[in-house]
Parts: sequence; structure tokens; C-alpha cells
Amino acid sequence: MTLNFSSLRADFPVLAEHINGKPLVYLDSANSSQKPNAVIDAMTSFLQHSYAPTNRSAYTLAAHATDLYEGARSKVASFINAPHAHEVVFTKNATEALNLVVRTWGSANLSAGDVIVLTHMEHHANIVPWQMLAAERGCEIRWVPLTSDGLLDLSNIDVLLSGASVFSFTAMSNVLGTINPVKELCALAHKHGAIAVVDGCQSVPHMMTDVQDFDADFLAFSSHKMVGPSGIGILWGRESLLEEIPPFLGGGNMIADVKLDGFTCAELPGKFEAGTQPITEAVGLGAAVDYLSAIGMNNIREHERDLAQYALHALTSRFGRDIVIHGSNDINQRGATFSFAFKDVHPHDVSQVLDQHNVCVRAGHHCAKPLMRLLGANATVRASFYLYNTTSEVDALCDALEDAGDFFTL
Amino acid sequence: MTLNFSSLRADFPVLAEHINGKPLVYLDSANSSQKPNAVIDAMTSFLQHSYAPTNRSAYTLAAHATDLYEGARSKVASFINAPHAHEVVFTKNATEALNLVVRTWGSANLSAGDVIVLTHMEHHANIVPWQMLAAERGCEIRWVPLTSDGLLDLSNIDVLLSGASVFSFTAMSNVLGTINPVKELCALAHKHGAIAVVDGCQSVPHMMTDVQDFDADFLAFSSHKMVGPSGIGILWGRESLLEEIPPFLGGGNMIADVKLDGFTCAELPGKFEAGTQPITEAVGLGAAVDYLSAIGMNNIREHERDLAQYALHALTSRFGRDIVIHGSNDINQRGATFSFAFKDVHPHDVSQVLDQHNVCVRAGHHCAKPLMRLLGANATVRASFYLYNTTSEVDALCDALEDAGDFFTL
Amino acid sequence: MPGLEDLYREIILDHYKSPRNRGTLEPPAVRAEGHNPLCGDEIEVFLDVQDGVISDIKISGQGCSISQSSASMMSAAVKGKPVEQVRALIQRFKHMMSIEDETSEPDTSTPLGDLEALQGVVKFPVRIKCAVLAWNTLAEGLELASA
Amino acid sequence: MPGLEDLYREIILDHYKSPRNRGTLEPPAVRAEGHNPLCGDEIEVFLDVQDGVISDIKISGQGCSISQSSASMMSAAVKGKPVEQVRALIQRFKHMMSIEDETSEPDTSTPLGDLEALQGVVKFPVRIKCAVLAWNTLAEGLELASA
Ligand SMILES: Cc1ncc(COP(=O)(O)O)c(C=O)c1O
Ligand SMILES: Cc1ncc(COP(=O)(O)O)c(C=O)c1O
Repeated sequence: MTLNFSSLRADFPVLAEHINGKPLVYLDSANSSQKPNAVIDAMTSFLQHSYAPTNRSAYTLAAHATDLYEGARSKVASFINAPHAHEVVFTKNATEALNLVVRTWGSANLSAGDVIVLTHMEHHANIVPWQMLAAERGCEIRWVPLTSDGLLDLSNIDVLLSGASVFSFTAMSNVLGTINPVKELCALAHKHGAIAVVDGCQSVPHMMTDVQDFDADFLAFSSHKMVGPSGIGILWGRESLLEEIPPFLGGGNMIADVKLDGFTCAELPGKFEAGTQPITEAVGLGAAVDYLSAIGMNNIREHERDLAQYALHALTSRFGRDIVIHGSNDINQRGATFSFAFKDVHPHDVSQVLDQHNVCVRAGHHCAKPLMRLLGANATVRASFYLYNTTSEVDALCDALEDAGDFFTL
Repeated sequence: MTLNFSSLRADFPVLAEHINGKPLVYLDSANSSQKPNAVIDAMTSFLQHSYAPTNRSAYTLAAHATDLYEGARSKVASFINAPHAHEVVFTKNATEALNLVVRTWGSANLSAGDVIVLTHMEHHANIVPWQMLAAERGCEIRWVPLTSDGLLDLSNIDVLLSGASVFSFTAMSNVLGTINPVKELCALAHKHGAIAVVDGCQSVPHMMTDVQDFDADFLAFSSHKMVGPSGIGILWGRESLLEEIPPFLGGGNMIADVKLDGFTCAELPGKFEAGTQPITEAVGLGAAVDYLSAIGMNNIREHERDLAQYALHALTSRFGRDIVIHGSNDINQRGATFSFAFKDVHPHDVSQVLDQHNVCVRAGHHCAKPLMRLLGANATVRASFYLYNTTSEVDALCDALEDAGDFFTL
Repeated sequence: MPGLEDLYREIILDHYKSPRNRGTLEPPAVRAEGHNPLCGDEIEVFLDVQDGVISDIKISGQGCSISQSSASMMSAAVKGKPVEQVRALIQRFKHMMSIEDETSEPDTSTPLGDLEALQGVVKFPVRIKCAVLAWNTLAEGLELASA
Repeated sequence: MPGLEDLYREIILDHYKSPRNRGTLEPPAVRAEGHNPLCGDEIEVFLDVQDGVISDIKISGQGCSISQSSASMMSAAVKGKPVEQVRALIQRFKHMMSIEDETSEPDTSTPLGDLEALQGVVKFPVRIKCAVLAWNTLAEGLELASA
């Protein structure tokens, strides 16, 4: 790897912020990532020079804005190797994307007794929408369990998937960092006649994504976790499925015609994009995709693998049995997201002490309560790294943890 | 009015753009408005110095971002005189806000034979979601007709509303500019035991809004039409209704607890805000509300009334019977949005010639096909004015129209 | 910025003002309907296909000068032509409008004739949909006729 | 930026490490449950109310030092106190946490005592919810007991 990752830091203005005289150590990227100047400038410049509504008005300014908006769609499509740009639907976040799948594909295809398969490591966004539909329709939800080192336990998967209509799973755990074998899981789903819905929130920002290689049916992810703006998420869907499912939200742009007695739908992707879209946000997302692509997703994965290795070693060698890191310690099976318990200090208290050092971590259930119950914890501390983080920030984390330990064990 | 509106133009950088050497005459604000530096700078500065996830992590940066996000909610609440900030729900646009009402209040309250009352001047966003639910449930939709000058025809309203469960109507037509008597309409709805849903997309940006004075039950509007960013919309709802209706999208943030066998909902407004929210967009919206409030909504209405008066006079005196302006010519009953037919030149062709003059108007059905059918048109030209427009831009519109007339009537 | 004369060639305005083959045909002629949701343009194409030849064609609907003149010019170009040749012409026209359909270069044996005047539309991307509307509707009509 | 010592006063850490009144009560004692969805803190308050007096109180659950010590200090402060006086204390405590409930100044006749130590929490707005959790749960328990 020839890229100098520490020089990337300068691209992210927030990282230069000092709070209380201390430099920011931002270790909460699994929650939401910081944005590079390339993204901020693209948005600012669009707002200053080019803002206009898209896909409606025909004057030059609006046509140009539409080109930028649709250009972002094409960029996202190539980023995940989608066969067609019109398979990329912009939503407000990944949560809406997953709800869209449940409320369109799910509503059209699931009835009483049908089986939905999820895993024990899902984020609430990939649980609650299914629970809502299952409760309405009387569907059964089955859960793929985990091994003791936080991997999916596939020993019984054929039984779990037998008769299932859909297998919806995360590509990477936002708590454990576990990277799941997406391609294999899609094949398993298909073998049993189920569709495969992939929650790519944690994987798409951190490694290569190829929906054709996955042979996935749907993929949901969020711009704000991949150095892009908030306010926009992405659903990719297989063309044939998007064509056949009913629309989601009703309104302008998603219709071909509206009469007093009913409406007809627009073509893809308009069918799923009701109302005025996150226009500036799409422009920013396009810039984010360009930024990540220029660095190269394999390089990013490589950098984070190094960081993960360093962090695992530093945390365990400095704190030994005082720290319990959940999940796998095989660097090939995990990303650079670490949830842990530290001594008997409550995660909220740990994060409070860390905040005094300007080390930003998340303490809580990470929107994955079923997994937390499995871990036997109400909360964990989570430090999550991204392309702009460095090994010296791992050291800063360790130093701050040391302080937390001292403070609470007088 | 002491404010010098023409000096406001300098606040909006896009308005200084020249295309092909000609200054921009932006007359498409009913579609989406331009943004002042105050909004652009608030967003840029937030992204450069303060970006962090909200309502999840507890470190200083995140707590500050949460304060800004929740601060925006409070600003919006006072802007519309909502009794409580937690009655303000952020959505992705007004369309989602209206769909939310239909899918939560509607799903919980409407069954076969129940009556939904809409008007002939609704935007698709306030038609299609109701049609979707009505088709599923077997509800009846009734339509309030219009008078020949484009006002709601209330002569038969008691019959239309009798037995109705909901009356959902726009506060101002996006095609005709008609300003509806919202307070009176809410009272009529309540008299018949129906709830009143107000589509405030076109009114909130242009005049004072007071949900308590209206005595409305729900109000939906969009940030991008009120000098705020794209990617965020607003639903205000009466606390008691928001409390009793089911949630909309499922996922993180909207839950109190999630177990394998079900979930419980968070308190307001979290219940309706699933997933990572449009954070930067909320900050921008807060700045937009500050900007508009500093000018004063009554001053804006006054300015637009003057513009509307000038435009009506200029268009009719210059083009006489060559122009047919739809809607009322009573300046007290309309805003500064004009849809018209010009000679027998197709609206698309009119807008093409106008674009050569860098005069930006929308040609089409304006997402109001039922109304277009009523007008007997497939499309109209629409010029819509906002606080930054001037009388000389009315003149520019007239000059460009003159050219269109010449070009097509050789 | 391209000028109006690039878009509105004289022959286009002529077809707009005096559209050819306006009207309807009774069944067994097929009828196909197309519309452009963006601007509300609507077009109906009526086709009488006899022995693999478009023996008659009529156009109804309303829309802007580009969509209407494109329809009128199309009707004149395809009337009396064998279906095979018309399909090739559709492909060629869409190619001229820079709409890719992943196939190789179109068959250029069918002359474009007057249709060439619509070439300027390409410089106005938002109007391409107007120009192509009639052609897509024609293609749909041919599907119906061969079904 | 306020320092850690503002938040974690010694008496708070003491209550955290040696929580008072831990345990449960059997019915007819009432049980109220509260949790903070943000950080996962959970608290159970068991109340025995006899003749308008909190004759016994027990606390279960788990959470951070602030939520646990606040619960422990609360239990010590209200045990044996008349319900009326406890309600006033709840109001006074929330007022100290700068939670407005639109009523006028709270009754200050009930002394805060050790609870005063939690005052520093106000400087850490995200922790206010932790400190208040037990008190909201207590209020709910009182509702149940009087129902
Ligand atoms: C009256 C009216 N209602 C609803 C909408 C939909 O708003 P949005 O596109 O922001 O969702 C609009 C604008 O497009 C409108 O003018
Ligand atoms: C695995 C996973 N799925 C879904 C989500 C939801 O994404 P968003 O909050 O952007 O909707 C997240 C992040 O919060 C996540 O980590």
C-alpha cells in the first residue's frame, strides 16, 4: 500500500478541532463518519452556484442540477457494481431503505405463516420493520445464532432457511465488527428459494462492494457513514424485483398519471422517489463516492486491517484481563469496530472519562438490543475506526482508558 | 414596510449567477427556493467544525450537535406557534410527512366505507397516499370542487364533510396561488367530527403560520421551499394524536426496547424519527427559520402581495387576451404564484424561449393533474415569486414572453 | 449555449403547425398510448399493419412543438413502410437522440430524411424525451400489432 | 469545560459502590420500571406505601454511576417519608436538574441533603437523564400505589 493515510486527515476539517485544548480523537465512525472538504465543497458550491429542483423544471439551471443528481446515482451504481443506474433508489437513510423493502416487497409477498430469517447481530433497522410486518401478517421470524466469538453460526442454517421467503442480514456487525460471508449467505438464501436482503451500512464504507458478485437481491446503506452527507440513504434492488413490487410513498415524481379515481406509477427509479429529493445531499454523496474511489476501497480495507491489528494488540497487551473485547480476534473476519467491557466501569462512565480526553466513543446498546442481551450486557463501549484514523489515536484511546480505570478504582 | 427587499438579493449567491451572459431570473420558488448565505454558511460551518451523530453518543461533540439539532426543532416549533417542540417531527420532505399521517393515523382510524375529503386543487402528495390507503381499505374519497376563479367552492361543504373522518387540504394552491381559509376549514372539519390535515408547503414559506390559531390537527411542509436545505421536511401534529397513533418507519432511535419477539416505542418525537436523521439539514433549516423570522413573515407576505399586484397588472396590460392567468385576481385571496396559458404556444415551448433569457419558470402539470384536467390543460407555465424577487424581474418575464410570442407566431 | 434555431428548425415548426396524419383509426387497427409524466405530453398512435407493412397510421394527443412535430414527421416517414424497416428506423432515430440501447451501431440503410431536422434536440437534453415519445409509442404499437 | 470532579463527587461514587436499599419487595408492594433507551440503563423501584407513608423502598436494575447513585440516594432520602413530601422532593430534584414543568418555583421545605451532590450533573446535559431516571420511576410507582 503506497497511500499515506495519515495525510488524508487534512482532508477532514473537523479532525483539526480542539476541544478544551485537546485534539479530537474521533472513534465513532460506525455511528456516523466525518466529511472531507471534497464533499463539503461540492455541497457548498452547489448551493452557491447551481441549486435548482431536479427532474421537474426544464430550464438550464434545473437541467444542470438534474444532471448532477442523476450523475450521483450513476456514481453510486458503479461504486457497488450495479448493472443499471435506475436500480439505485435514493432514500433518506438506510433505515428508510430497509423499511421500503419490507413495505413493498414484504407487503406484496409475505402472508401468515411465511418465514423471515434474520440474525442475532442485526441492527434495529433490520429487525423492527420486519417485526412490524410479521405482527400484522402473522409471519414467523427465525434467528441465526452466533458462535462464541461473534461469527454467524451457520451449522444449522439449512434448517433455519428451509421454507423461508427472505433472509435479511448485515454484511458487517456494527457492534462486533464481524464481517459476514455475504456471497455465501446470498447463495444459501437462493438455494432455499428466499430472497437475500443485505444491510450494507457497515460494509460499504469500508470495503469493496459488488452486488453482482454477491448475487444479492437488495442492498441498503447510508451516505453519512461513508464520508457523505446526512439526509440521504441508498437502496439498490435487482431490476426485476423493483419492477414488480408496489410503490412505497405516494406523491409527486413517483406517478405517471393521477386521476380522481387512482394513479399509475412512474418508471424506475422515480417510482420509489416520491416528492422533492435530497438534492444537495445527492451531490455530496457523489463527491463522497469519488473521494473513496480515488483512494480505493481495497486500500481502505487494508489500512483498517492494520489499525485493527494494532488496536487489538495494544488493548489486550495494556489491559489484559481488564478488558473484554467482544467478537472475533481474527483480523480477516472483522473490521476496525471494537465493542468492549472495561473493568467493572459502566460504559457510560468510561465514555465520560474518555470525553475529557476528547476521545469520542459511543457507549450504549448501539441499536442492537437483541445482540446486547446475548452478550449479557446492557451497554458496551464502542470504538470504531475509519480511513482517517491512525495508530497514535489507538494509543490515545488506551491512555484515556487507563485514566478511566484509575478514576473508578480508587 | 421599511425593509428594502431588493437588498436581500445579495444574501442569495445563486441569484448573482449569469448563464450565457444573462442574469438569472429565478421564478420557480414554488418548486424549490434558493438558499441565503446564512443557511449555506450554517451548514458548511457545521460540517467543518461540529458534525457528529445526534441523540446517541454522549461526548461533547455529539452533545453539541444534538443541541443544534434539537434547537432547530424548537425554532420550527415557535415559527408555527406549536405548543410543544416534541410535536415537531422531522421527515425527509413534506411528501413523507403526508404519507406518515396516512400510514399512521389513517391506518389506525380508517376502514371500509370511511370518508376522506380532499379538494380539487391538491398536490399529488396530498392525493396519492390517500388513494393508496383508500384502495386497500375501501374508503371513499370526496372532492371539494372549485369556483370558476379558482377558490374552494364551499357551497356544499357540509354535505361533503358529513360523516367524514378526515379533511386534508392545501393552505395555498401550488398552481393557482389561491390562499385557502385554513382556520375556517379546520373548524368545518371539526364540526363534522373529522380531523384537519393541512398541507402547508406553499403557505408556510410565504406568510405567518399559527397552528393553534388554525386549530389544525396535522401540518406538513418542506424546508427546501422556505430557503432551507433539501432533504428535510416537517410534520407537526397535535400531541394527543401523535401519542395515540402507531409508529411509521421502524429502526434505531424510534424504539424504547427491542426483543426477539417485539419492540416498544420511544417517546415523542423519537417515535417517528427512525434511523440517522438529516442532521446537517436540520441545522440549515434552523438557520432558514431564523432568517425568515428576522425579516418577518408579515413583511414577506406584504412584499409578495405588492409583487403579485404588479405582475397581474403587467401581464394583463401587456398581453391582454393573449394570456390566460388561472385563478383569482383578488390580491387578498392569492399569493405570488401564477399559472397561465400564453397564446397557443405550448408551455414547454414557452419555457424554452424563456430559458434563453435565463428566466426560470416551470412548465408542466405541477404535480396536480386532477386540477390540470379541471383547467382543461395538459400543462401550464408557472411563474412563482418569493421574497428575493423584484418588479424588474416581472418586467424580464414579460419581455421574454413577448419574444416567445414573436417566435411562435411568425 | 445552443440557440433556439438549433431546436426549432423551420420544418419542425411546419409539422407542428400542420401536423400530418392527425386522427384515429377504428379497430382492428391497434392503438398505443404514451405520455411524458414530466410535462404532461400525451400521444396516441393508431396503426394498421397489413402483411408486414404499416398500411395506415394516425396520431392523436397533444403536447409541445417537439413532441407533436416528431410524431407528425414520424407518421410521414413510416406510412407504407415494412415493419422491419420501421423497427430499424426507430433504432436509428433513438441513436440520433443519443439513447443507447447497448446494441451495436444502427442500420443506416433507412434514410432519415426530414427527421434529420430533429438532430438539434440533442443539444437540449430535457427535450429528448419529447422527441422520442412518439417513437416509443410507435414501438409499443408494433408490439401490439404483432402480438 | 467542567471537570470530572464536578460530576463524580465522592459521595456519588460512594453510593455507586455501596448502593443503599438494593433488592426487591413482594406484592402488595408496587413495582415500577424505568429505562433510558439511549444508554440502556434500567431501574426497578419497589414501594411499600402504608397510610400515606413510604414505609419501605427497594431498588434493582443496572446502569451507570450517575443513575445508580441517584437511585440509591433517592431511596435513602424518601424511605419513611410521607408521600406528599416525596412528591415535593421529586419536583425539587427535577428543578435542580433544570427540568421545567411549567409550574412555579418548587417547595423548598424538604431539604435535599446528600442529593445536593448531584447538582454538578447539570453541567453535563447528556447525563441529566441518568440522574432523573430513578426519580421518574419513583413518580410512576407513586401513581401505581395511589391507583
Ligand atoms: C402544495 C404542495 N404539497 C406538497 C408538496 C410536496 O413537497 P415535497 O416535494 O417537498 O415533498 C409540494 C411541493 O412539491 C406542494 O407544492
Ligand atoms: C448495521 C446497520 N444497519 C442499519 C443502520 C441504520 O442506518 P441509518 O441510521 O443511517 O438509517 C446502521 C447505523 O445506524 C447500522 O450500523
